[in-house]
Parts: sequence; C-alpha cells; structure tokens
Amino acid sequence: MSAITGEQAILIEKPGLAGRISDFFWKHPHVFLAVMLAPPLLWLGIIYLGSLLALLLQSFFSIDDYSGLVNYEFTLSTYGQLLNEANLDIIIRTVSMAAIVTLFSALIAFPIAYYAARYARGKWKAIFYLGVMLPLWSSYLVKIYAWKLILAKEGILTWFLAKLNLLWLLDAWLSIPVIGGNSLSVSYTGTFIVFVYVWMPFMILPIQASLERVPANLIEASSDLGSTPQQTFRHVLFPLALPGIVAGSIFTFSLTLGDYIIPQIIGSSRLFIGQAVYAQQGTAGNIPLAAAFTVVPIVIMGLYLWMARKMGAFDAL
Amino acid sequence: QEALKELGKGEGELSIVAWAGYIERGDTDKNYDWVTGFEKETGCKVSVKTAATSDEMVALMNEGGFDLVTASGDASLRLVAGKRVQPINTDLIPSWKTVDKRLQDAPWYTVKGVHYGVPYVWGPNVLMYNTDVFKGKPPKSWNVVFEEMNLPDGKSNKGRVQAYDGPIHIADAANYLMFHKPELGIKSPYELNEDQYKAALDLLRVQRKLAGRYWHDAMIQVDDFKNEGVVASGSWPFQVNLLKSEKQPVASEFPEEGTTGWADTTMLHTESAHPNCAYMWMEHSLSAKVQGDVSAWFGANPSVAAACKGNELLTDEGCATNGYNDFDKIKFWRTPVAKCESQSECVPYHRWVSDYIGVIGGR
Amino acid sequence: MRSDRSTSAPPGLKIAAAGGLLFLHLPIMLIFLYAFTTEEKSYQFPPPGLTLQWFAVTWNRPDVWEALSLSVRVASIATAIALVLGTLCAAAVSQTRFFGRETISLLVILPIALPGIITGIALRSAFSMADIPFSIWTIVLGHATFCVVVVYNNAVARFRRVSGSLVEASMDLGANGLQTFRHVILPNISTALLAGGMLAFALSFDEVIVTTFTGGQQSTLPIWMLQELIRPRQRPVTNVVAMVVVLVTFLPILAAYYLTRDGDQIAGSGK
Amino acid sequence: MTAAVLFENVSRHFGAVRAVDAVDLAVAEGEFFAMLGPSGSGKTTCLRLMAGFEQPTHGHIEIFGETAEGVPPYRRNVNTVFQDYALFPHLSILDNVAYGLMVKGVVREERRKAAEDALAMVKLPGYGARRPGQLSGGQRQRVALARALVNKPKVLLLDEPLGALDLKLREQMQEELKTLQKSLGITFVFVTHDQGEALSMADRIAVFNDGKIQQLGTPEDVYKRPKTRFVADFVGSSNILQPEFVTQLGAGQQLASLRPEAIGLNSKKEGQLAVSGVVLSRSFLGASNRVTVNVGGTKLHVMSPASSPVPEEGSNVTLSFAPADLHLMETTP
Amino acid sequence: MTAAVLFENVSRHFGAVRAVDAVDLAVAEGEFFAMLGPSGSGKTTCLRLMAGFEQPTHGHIEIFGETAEGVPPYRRNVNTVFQDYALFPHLSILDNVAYGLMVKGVVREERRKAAEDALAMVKLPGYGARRPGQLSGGQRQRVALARALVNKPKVLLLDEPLGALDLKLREQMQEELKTLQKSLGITFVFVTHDQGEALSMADRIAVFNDGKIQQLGTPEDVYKRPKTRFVADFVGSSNILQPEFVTQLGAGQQLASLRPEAIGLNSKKEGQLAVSGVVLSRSFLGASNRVTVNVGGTKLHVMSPASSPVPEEGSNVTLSFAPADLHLMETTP
Ligand SMILES: Nc1ncnc2c1ncn2[C@@H]1O[C@H](COP(=O)(O)OP(=O)(O)OP(=O)(O)O)[C@@H](O)[C@H]1O
Ligand SMILES: Nc1ncnc2c1ncn2[C@@H]1O[C@H](COP(=O)(O)OP(=O)(O)OP(=O)(O)O)[C@@H](O)[C@H]1O
Ligand SMILES: NCCCCNCCCN
Ligand SMILES: [Mg+2]
Ligand SMILES: [Mg+2]
Repeated sequence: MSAITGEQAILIEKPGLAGRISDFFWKHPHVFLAVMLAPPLLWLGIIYLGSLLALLLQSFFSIDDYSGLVNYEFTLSTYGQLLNEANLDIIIRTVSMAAIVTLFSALIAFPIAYYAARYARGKWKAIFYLGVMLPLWSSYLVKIYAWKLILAKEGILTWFLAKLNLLWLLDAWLSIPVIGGNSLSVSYTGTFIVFVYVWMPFMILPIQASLERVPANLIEASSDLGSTPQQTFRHVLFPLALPGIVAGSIFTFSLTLGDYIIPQIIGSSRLFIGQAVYAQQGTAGNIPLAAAFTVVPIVIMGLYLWMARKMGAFDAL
Repeated sequence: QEALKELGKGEGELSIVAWAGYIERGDTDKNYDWVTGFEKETGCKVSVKTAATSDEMVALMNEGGFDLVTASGDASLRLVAGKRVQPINTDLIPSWKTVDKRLQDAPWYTVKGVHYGVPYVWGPNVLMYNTDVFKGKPPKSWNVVFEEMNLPDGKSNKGRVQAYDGPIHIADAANYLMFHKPELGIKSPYELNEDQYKAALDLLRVQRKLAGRYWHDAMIQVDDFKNEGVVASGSWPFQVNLLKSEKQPVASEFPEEGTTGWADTTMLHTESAHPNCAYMWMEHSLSAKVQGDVSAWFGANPSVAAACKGNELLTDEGCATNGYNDFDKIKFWRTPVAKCESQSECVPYHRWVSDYIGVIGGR
Repeated sequence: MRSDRSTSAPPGLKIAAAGGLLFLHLPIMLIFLYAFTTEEKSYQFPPPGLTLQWFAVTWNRPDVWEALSLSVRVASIATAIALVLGTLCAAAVSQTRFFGRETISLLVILPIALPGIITGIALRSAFSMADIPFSIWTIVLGHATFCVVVVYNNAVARFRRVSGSLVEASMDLGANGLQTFRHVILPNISTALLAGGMLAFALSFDEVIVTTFTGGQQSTLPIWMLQELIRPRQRPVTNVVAMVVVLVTFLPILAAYYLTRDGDQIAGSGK
Repeated sequence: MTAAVLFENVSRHFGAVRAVDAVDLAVAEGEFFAMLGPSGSGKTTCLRLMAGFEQPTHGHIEIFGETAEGVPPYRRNVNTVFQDYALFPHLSILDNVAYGLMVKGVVREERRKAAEDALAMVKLPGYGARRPGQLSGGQRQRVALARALVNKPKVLLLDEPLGALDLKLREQMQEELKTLQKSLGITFVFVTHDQGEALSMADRIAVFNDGKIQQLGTPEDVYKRPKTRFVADFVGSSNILQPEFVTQLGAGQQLASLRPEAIGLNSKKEGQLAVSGVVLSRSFLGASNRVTVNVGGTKLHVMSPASSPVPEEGSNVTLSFAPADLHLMETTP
Repeated sequence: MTAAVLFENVSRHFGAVRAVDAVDLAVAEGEFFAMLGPSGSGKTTCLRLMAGFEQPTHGHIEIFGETAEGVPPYRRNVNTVFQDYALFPHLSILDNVAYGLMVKGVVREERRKAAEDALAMVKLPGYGARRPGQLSGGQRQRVALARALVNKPKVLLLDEPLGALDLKLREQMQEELKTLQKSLGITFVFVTHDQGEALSMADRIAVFNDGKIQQLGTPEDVYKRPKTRFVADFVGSSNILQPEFVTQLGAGQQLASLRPEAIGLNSKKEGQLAVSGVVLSRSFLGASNRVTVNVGGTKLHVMSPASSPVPEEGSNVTLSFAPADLHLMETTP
C-alpha cells in the first residue's frame, strides 16, 4: 500500500442513473422521506382512513324503513336509535365481556409468558414459542366449532363430567343467574370461555416480550434490598410488565369488541356489537345504524390506544 | 321499468339468492338435483347465495350483483317499493298458465296488476317436536313454545324450546294471541296496533325465558335438536325432513292456532346482467318435476298442481302431508307497514326489528 | 435472564403455565381427532370409529382446492403489499426523525387495533360508493391493510437493532444510497422481513371477518369453512383441512422463530 | 474479631467453568476491601456469592460469623451497588431510595424522611421527584449508593460502580466514596478492573486471575512486592525481566519485575545497577514521559518525570536502578 | 501547502444546541491530529462534518483544498473508523474489508488480494473467513481500521476507536496505531475524551468545550501552557489557584494553574516559591503518591514519586515549586 494516494480528496460525480438518484436523494432528504412515506400513507391514510371516515359519515344518514334504501340527508336520528335501550344493552354487554375476557386472558397468559421469559431455555423456549404460535395460527373457525362440541349440552364436557360423576357441578354452575343457562354453549359462560380461548394467545407474546426486557439485575437489586419474591413481583416485575399487558389487551379487547362469529355460534342469541353491526349492515341493510354502531368500538379503541401509547405499550407490541 | 319484450340467447351465467335447500344440485343427496340438468340444457351456469332471513335477502338485493331472489312475502313488496326487482312478462314463460290459480295474482308480488315474479313454492311454519319427549302425545298447540309447562316426559320445557331469530316471529306470537285472546281484536298477525303489538311482545318476553337460543340458520337448528337438547320449536318442513332422514326422533304438527307461512316468489333484479338465463330459470322452476322435487326436499307445496301427482320424490301423498289443502289457514308472511288495511294505524316493520332485538336481549 | 439460570420455577407457576398451555392445545387435539371420525353429519363423542377416508375425500373435492388456491393467492399478494408498505414505513420511522412519526405508528396499528368488522364494513361501503366490484383484489386490499402492521413491527424492531452507523459506514466506504440498500440494509433486515411476511401470510390466510365484507362471491378457505361448518355435509373434511393447515404452518412458524432469534445475535454484534 | 465476610475454600463452578476456585479470604469489619482482576477472573461471582445471588459449589461462607449458605439475598443485611446501578425505571428517585424500607414495612413518612436524608448524604437533595432516566451517570451512581446505604447494611458490595463514568467524574466519585466509607465505618467490598482505582482507594486488595486469588495484601504490598508475574503485569505497568537477563545483572536467577518509574535515565547514583541501551521511542504523558529503550534485545519502559530532559530517539542512554527495586518473583507465571 | 482539512468559522446547530460553534481549524497533511474534550463538547459532530454525515449550518469546509459542503460521504475520499466499529454483521471479515473496493467496482480477485494485504497489515492475516461476531474487541477494531485503510483515504477519521477496549489492550493499540500512521503517512483525525491518549499519540491537539475549540497546539503546549482554566483542568489534573492566592505568592494577579507533579514536598530548592500547609489525606497510586495539602484554606494536590517519603496525615509540610511552573491563565474560565 503506497504512503500517499494519488487520488483526489473529492471524487467526481459518478455517472449513471443510480448514482444520480442517490445524489439527489442525499441532497434532498425530505424528498426522500416523502417518497418513502407516500405509498404507506396513501394506502393507510387515504384508502383506509378515508373509508373509515366515509363510514362515519353514513351514520349521519338514515334509512327508509320500508324499502331499506338510504336516505342521504343529514340527521342525528340514527344516533338516537343507537342510544335506545336495546342497543345500549348490546354496547354494555359487549364492553363488559371484552373487559372480562381481557382480564382473564391476562391472568392465564401471564404465567405462561412469565415461565417462557424467565425459566424456559433453549429447546424449551422454542417449545413454548410454538405452543403459543400454533393455536394462534390454527383456524379460528374450526377452533370455535371444536368448542361447540365441547360445550354442547350433549357434548364432550358433559360426557366427561358424567364419567366422573361431576355433572352436579356443571348443573350448579348453569343454575347461576346471568352467567348460567340451559347449557354452556348457550350461556355467557360459554361465550366467555371461547373468547378467552381464541384471543388469549394474542396476550402471551407481548407480555413475554416485556418481561424479557426487564433486566435481571433489577430483580436482583430488589431482592438485595430485602424484597421477598412476592414483593419483587408486586413492586418491580408487574409494573414493568404492564406495558406488555396493555399491548396484549389491545388485541383481546378489540377482537372481542368486534367479533360476531363466536357469540353467534356459542351464545344465547343476545347480540354483541359485532353481531349488531353485521345484522344491521348485512341482514337489515341499515348501513347508517351499522355505521353508528361502529363508532362505539372506534371511540373505545381510540381512547385505549391513546392510553396505551402513553404507557409505552407500543414498544411492546 | 318495462318488462322484457322478447327472449334472447342465454348469457351463460345466473346467480340466485335463495333460502337454504331451495336450489339443490345433488351435493347433499344425489336424488335432489334440479340444477345440473338446467345448466346442461341452457348453458347457464348457476351460482347460489343462501340467505337465512328475509332481511338478509333484501340487503343482498340492495347491494346488487344478483339476478334472481326467492323472496318471501315479507320481503317481496319491499323489493318492489325499493325498485330492486323488475316486472315480469308472463308471456315469455310458457308454464305461467299452469300456476295454481290461488297464487296467480297473489298480492305479495302483484302490484296494480303487474307481476313482479313467478311463484316458487309455499308452505307453513310447522311445530317440530321430539317424539321421544312427547311420547305419542303430539303437541296440539303452540303453547309449548310460548308458555312454561311440563312436557309429557315430566320435565319443564324451560331451556328446551326455540324460536325463529327474525323479527317476523312477532307475527307468530300475534297469531297465537289471535286465537287465545280474541278480545285484542287482531285481524292479521302482520297488522298490529300498539296494544296488540305490546301484547305480542309480552308474550315473547315470556318465551325468552324458555328459549336458550334462537335459531337463525336451518342447519344450526338441526344441530341444536341433535346436540343441545331442544325438543320443540317453530320450524320449516325442511328441517323436519332432514332430521327424519337422519333417523332422529322428530315429527311436525300443524297446531290448532293455525300457522304463519311463506309463499315465495322468484323475482328478477332490476339490474340483472343475465335476464335471459333468468327467464329460462323461471320457466324451468315452474315445471312440474322441479316443483315436485323442491316440495319433496324442502317439505313445501308446489305452485303447480300437476306436481302433486306422479312425482317420485314427493309421492302422491306429499302435497296433503305438507298442507296443500290448508292454504287458507296459513297466514303468509307480509311486511308490516304503518298504513295497514285492517285498522287505522299499525306498528311498522322497523320497530319490529329493533324491538325484537330488545326482547332477545332481555328487554 | 441470568439470575434464573440456577433457580427453577416455583411449582405453582409450573402448574399454571402447563395448565394454560393445555387449555390452548386440548381443543386442537379434538380438531385432529375428528379428522378421523367415521361419522360425517355431526360429531358424537367419543367417535364411533376412526378412518382415513376423509383425507382422500378432501383431496378429491374441487371446492377445497378452489378455496385453498384463492386463499394462497390472496395471502401472497397481501403479504407482498404489506412487505413493501411496512418496510417503507418502518424505514422512514426509524431512520429519520420527523414531525408526526408517532402518528404514523398509530396509523399503522389502527387497522389491527380496530375490530375487523370495522375495517371490513368501512372498506365495503367505500367499494360500493366508488362502484368497485368485488373481486380477489378487494379482498387483497382489506387484508393488506391489516397485515402492514406485522411487517412494520418486525422491521422497526430490526431497524432499531441494526445500528445506524452501519448505513453510515457503508456510505463512508463509498457506497451510494442504492448500493447501501442492496448490500447492507437488505441483508440485515431480510430475516425480519421474512418473519414478518410469514406472520402476515398466516394472518391473511385465517381472516374471516374482513373477508366476509370485502369478498363477493369468491370464497377463501375460512369462508369456505364457515359455509361447510354451518351446512354439515362431510364435516370431517373441514377438520382435515384445518389439521393440514396447522401442520403445514408449523414449519414456517418454527423457521420464523429461529430466523428472528438468530437475527438478534447477528444484528446485535454490530454494537 | 469476627470477619465481616469469610470465605473458606469457596468455589463456584458453572459447568466446566471455574468462575471462583478454592478462594479463601477474610474481609475485616470496617475495611475498604478491593477485588481487582481482569475480565472473567471471577470478581463479580465472588461478590454475588456474598450477596447471595449465587450459592457456592464447595466451601463455606460466613457473614459476621453466621453461615450464609442457603440464606436468600433478601434476608442478608448486605447491600449491593450494581455496576449499571439497576435503578428501578418506573419509580421516582425517592421511591428508589426508599424501596428497601418500603418492603420492610417502614411507614411512609418515616421512609420518606430516611430517603431524603440519604439523598442529602450523597449530595442529591431535592432530586427525589425525578426519574432515573432524568439523571446523569454520576448522579445515578449516587442514587444507587443512597439506595443501598439507607438500609444501613453491615457490608456494602460495589461492583465496578465507577466503570461507566468518565475520567473526571470517576476521580471525583472515588474521593467521595472513600470519604463516605470513612465517615460511616461500613465494610466496603469493591470490585474493579482498574488498578489505579484499587490502589488509591483500598485498605487491602485481592488480585484475581482465573477464579483464584493471586495475591492479597495492602496496595503497597501488591504494587511493590508482586508475588507473580501476573500481578506485576496487571497492577501498574512493569518491565518483566527474564531470568537470563537478571542473571546477567548478577541479581539472582529468577523472573524479576522492575517498575518503569524506578529507572533513572543517565543519572546513575551510587549503589545502583546500570545497563545501557538505545532509545526506541518516547511519548509525552503530561506529568511524565515514557521512553522505550532497547537493552540488548530486551525492551524496557522508563517513566521519566516531565521535568527531566528527554533523550532523542536513537540516542544511547544509561539506565540505572536500585537493586531493591528489582523485585524477584516466582518463576511460574 | 493546502491543509488536509480546513474549517473556516464552521458551526453546526441542532435547534438550540450549538454542537459545533464557529470553529476554525486546519489539519496539516500527514498529521496525527487529536480532538479532545468532554462528552457533548462537539468532537463527534466535527468528525461527522469532515466525513460528510453532517452539513455545516454556517461556515466553510475544505478537504485538500476542495469545497466539501454538499458532497455526500460516498464521494469523499475520507474514511472513518467508528467508535463501535460498525462492522457489517452479515459479511465475513474479508468481505467487510473489501466492501469499499466492491462498491467501487474493483474486480473480485483484485479486491480480495487488497483486503488480504490490509488484514496482514493490521496483523490479522488468515482471519478473513470469520464473522465479526467471532472476533474480540481489539480484533474488531483492527478490522475496522483495515476496512478504512484499504480504500487509501486521504484522511482517516477515528471516533474514540479505543474507547471500548480495556486498559492493557488500549495501550497496545495506541502503540500500533501510532506506528501505522507513521509508516503510511496518512492524515489521522482522532477523537478521544481520554487526555492521556491524546497527549501520547497526537502531533497536535484541539481541546473542545461546548462546541468551541479552547486551545489548539502541541501536547506540550496544551499540557504545560493551558490557555484557560478549562484546559488546565481537563488535560491532566491541575491545581487551579485563584487570583488572590497567586497575588499572595507575589507571582501575578491572575488565575494560575500548577501541576501536582511540579510541587516538591519538604524539598525547597533555590529560586523556588514555597508555601506551607497541613496534609489532609494521601493516597497510593503505585508509581506515585497523591498528597492533598491544605494551604490556608486552599486544597492543593501534590504528586510525589513513590520513591520519596510520604508525610503523615495532619503533619505540617512545605510545598515548593519553580515560578516557571506556575502558569498564568485568562481569568475568564
Ligand atoms: N451464570 C453463569 N453461567 C456460566 N458461566 C458464568 C456465569 N457467571 C459467570 N460465569 C463465568 O465465570 C467466569 C467469571 O465471571 P465473573 O463475572 O465473575 O468475572 P468478572 O471478574 O466479574 O469479569 P468482568 O470484569 O468482565 O465483570 C467467566 O468466565 C464467566 O463467563
Ligand atoms: N443529531 C443531533 N440532534 C440533536 N442534537 C445533537 C445531534 N448530534 C449531536 N447533538 C448534540 O450536540 C452536542 C455535541 O455532540 P457530540 O456528539 O458532537 O459530542 P461529543 O463531543 O462527541 O461527545 P461524546 O464524547 O459524548 O461522544 C451534544 O449536546 C449533543 O447532544
Ligand atoms: N388467527 C386468526 C385471528 C384473526 C384475527 N384477525 C385480526 C384482524 C383484525 N382486523
Ligand atoms: Mg464483573
Ligand atoms: Mg462523540
């Protein structure tokens, strides 16, 4: 290698298109940013948000009761309809279900995530990962039908409980008002179980990710300062895992809020928001009311996302 | 819009919105196939979209993209009013003249003398029940699904009965009240004033306590009879036949209060892309063979008298079994409107929709 | 976490974790079991007998193949679109700082955070307003919209780890923007994109609700399943399909796991 | 007097790795005890054995005369200042400091008071409301210290607490720590790989290598009388003279170490040994110059005060040193 | 001769932060130029301005006489060794080193050869097939060096290249770098916050503070004749004497700096100034002892060679120093 190179300190502009494009973008980073952002922003900002806004707009129209055609005149009557007793029931029913499903999903998911994050190593870690991913990606519909078989009055659970002479337990549960019913598959309990089953895996991975991000030495520091393992959990581990729980709950909450298939297959015919939207849109052709119904989850999830972002839950997603 | 003047060549395709079991191509049972032959003959490839309720049918037609719909009486006039279906030139359908005279000018598809379709099949909503539970004592009244009682097997009917998950079921309650509470003065179960309507809803609230789940889809009702311990429910002959064919212990009854029912019309979409194929289908659908086969499969009655005789699948007793002679006792589905005929003002359909959701929701 | 290497989990935790996993897997076993039942109309328990016939029946049903082929096409195209959009977005957000970055990550998350029925119905009514007829493309459009986020999340995480100085090092060594993309950025994010793409594919492949609204007459595999499950003719066929899909997705999921995990090590060594 | 910390033949193995290997040591009460050694030599593991995060594979540990094996960290009256501080990111500074008291059940007002006192002691009064993320490295280090000290531990363990700080701040913190230790009288066990830090701060130093203690003694012992080549080399820079070279000097037949600052340049005094050589290179270090001299094939570093003249590169020089500064060592490295 | 790098009144502001503030400097061709300063003082930003990763907010930059503003990094014949090395994790060592040649379109065989030569030059022959993850810190550092040098840059920029290495390795690499620079004759611009490193390696040093150059000169200039209190304090440790104290000594009326090693303990020689005080504390640093003495309320540090006796704490001592060692400075800090 020679001591001093003969070359110029500044190289002449490279010919060729690639070089010129590079130079252009380098000199105009804002143009470059715009070029990168344009496709996703056009897609999400124009097509998606545009559709969403158009839908919201529809909620300010009304429908002709007899012909089922939309009457394109501004009115708040659809919102008036949204707030009638039966529809309020639907909203309350759905939101309560989503909240309880989220709570229980977190309760069941946490030990799995905790074990996977802090104890599972090597092969076991992979097994846990697959153990969570497989249910997540196996057909949603077929899983629901599997639960229908389990929960039916003459289904598998009954069969097992009968073998174990525990049918009285089931009957006792079913006789509890509100959550009970004629059989699990036509009760809130059944709907709840299937919701938890189907959405809970969405909770595990974010919790696991946030637990894995808790540095080991914080746990040690806590123990060093005199915390028993229980105290460490309460004061250190849980607060630090919270963003993960919130991130997971975005899924469990939103998916429960909008699902119409589960409560229709496993449930007592009392509508959930998703079913109401589906029925108003598809069955009754009442697009304005359907649109007004969608405002409910949009507002709820909007608030939820806002809160989640404040808690730093997006990083855990 | 003017009706078609003359028939051209088939367009090669035809899409139909239909009730489950209305358009069969032998998938479920090889013997029941009235599509394959038609396709061979006309070159029109048939696709079917099944709908579970009349409301769904109206919504699908509003959305467009279909040629034909097998609309029931509670949907047909809404489709006409919404200008979703076009007038039919009966001259282009040779079999039109074979149609049962009781149906030829039926008000649910004839407006000011103009026909907006051709009749398909009709039938009653029957009371299906479990023969093991009722032990040779078939229920004579709809009260088994409306009022709490012990069934012949000694257990309560609570949690063991079902009802149809569609607002039109309010008419079934009204029909029950028409018989049991004449003082309400109900003339037609589809024309209810506020008081009559309220009484019907009250009855349905009682029913809500008995029904674990409402049936929305014919196939799911079949499942519920098999797996969910449901022993009695308003139903269609279709489900009865299906369950019987699976050797399930069910039978159906035509209760003393009479029943509601449906008389369906094949209607042509205003913007149909395949009108020629559609006319060919309407002609095909009125043939005695098709009418008989559909009636046998669905448990319905043909709109062509000739179908009652000599059809292998329906057999010669079929029409009688399915209620062919009870035509006058059936109150066919209509769309409830505010300006009703029998009294000054009635509760319109949109209230039926929201109130029924409320009743099922426990309101 | 190193501190736990020497300790083992408390028994209560082990039981809860195992119980949770069991809860997740028993119903799936059931799906597998009923792929072999001899009874075809409704499922009784225990199954009256076991048979392999449904595999052959499934193989010979053209509607299965049609639905499968549509699903594969939809998922592939949606994934491809999501890969492009998600990567662009992730690159913009993580390589530069600009006003509104936060809003963009919110925008990307929105389609998955709002219930599918809202996405579906919004797009459906937009299609009808714009007089766009339903087709495979309307399905793809819906799916791509909510798939962007998984690609985005994977890519953002990787971009964060691929130290920013790698790009500068490349430019410093004389590579222009395109060369840097080709030789440095792409190789470093490829495993993350692959993993994100697989998740996007799986998400699209199993989507029912959005498809219900954005699809016309075509049925994707889940829509086909919905019809099959409601109308019981040869119900075990749906189980065979579900089981095969689970088994076939097993390998890509495992691959994605190892790819992203190794990626950690590779990309992390830049520090 | 019972030792504050006593190791009797303590080992901690991780599979085949002998992180700590048959270590004996006794830290006296009130002592500032440093553990010095290169990366991977087992210092941290020793500390973790004292804190209770690790259990010995063999051997016996006592803390103030009581057996420590099997006692979990949260039941040892021993606190640790972690290398990266390990402050709780979700708690305020005050809550961080009060944490140990909180889990012990001290009432709110009282622990608040104690935490504020501890913050004042580390010269961070009024910082209680902030979050760890809002402090600089040196401030965090002091918070970590306050958080440990508020519990009034019998032994304070510090794992390279100054490692992440830059030079000026490190020097300042060294002084503060030392002063604090003196005034509190708590036993400090301090891990570092910076020999300067260990020399200037500790009462006694244990030099670790490969899980074993190479030498244990006062800073002067360790610096001036290194027992092994490893210690001579690791603690301060040193010229290691091969036995042949030493033989030529007539000073013995062993490996020897000679500190660069013990060598005079062209300034032989009476009774000193002398060799001559050629200057290879020199570099300016501020307070002194480092001159590298080739003495018959052996490279010797000489540290000469900035005030003395620096010979040119290539010039001949005489190196001289007192025989006492030539420190003979065990020949096995 | 044209300067290798020329800054004329260069500023780089980030919003309100003046990372680089009106800097003038000229790096001569073939020079080993160090930029020294505390964290956040703008060293890295200066380097990035040279490399082309940043554009100046004001001012003008030339590289070998050519205007550099607006020229992208990939068209500057200037290469950088990054603090964290920034080796491409997906490429082998050989491909890493050959990267610059590859993107320039040098054919495979040729660039392979050149890369192997460069690896040999940094004493890593035969390591080409490995991945960066399989090398130690010091080895990675050398790969980063080879990767830059293979392009035969006119200027090599190094951003704290030794910051992540531990003491022994750092000393060794310092020597190697210096030797390499001498043999290649390439202009090196070297960023560090370690004053020892800057003093021992550089031909000239620019001392940065708050985005400004405080002093620019040879190591001796900077160490012995600090212009400002900041420089005196930052480069080596120093006793800063307040004007009042200096007045009392009769040596002037300005702020002055006095190096601890320039002070004699109880050893006044002729012509020296002397003050007396009480020993506050002393600490052993190996090659020397640091003694802190209270002189009428002013704390003075004295660095006394290990060979001299160390006075007891509390004893009275006389401190003496040559007037020339008392360096007067601008009073504004
Ligand atoms: N939990 C563990 N599992 C396996 N090996 C370990 C573990 N902890 C430490 N070791 C190994 O034991 C040896 C000593 O490690 P230790 O952390 O005590 O060294 P150290 O002297 O503190 O080094 P450093 O200065 O780098 O912190 C190392 O080789 C390390 O890799
Ligand atoms: N891209 C940027 N945006 C905003 N501020 C910046 C940016 N880069 C540097 N700064 C600020 O400019 C100042 C100088 O930073 P610079 O990195 O040049 O310091 P430095 O001397 O290299 O410090 P260190 O020794 O910590 O690396 C700092 O206050 C820094 O926070
Ligand atoms: N694995 C199937 C889960 C389906 C969830 N779909 C989410 C889409 C949100 N719009
Ligand atoms: Mg350590
Ligand atoms: Mg810097």
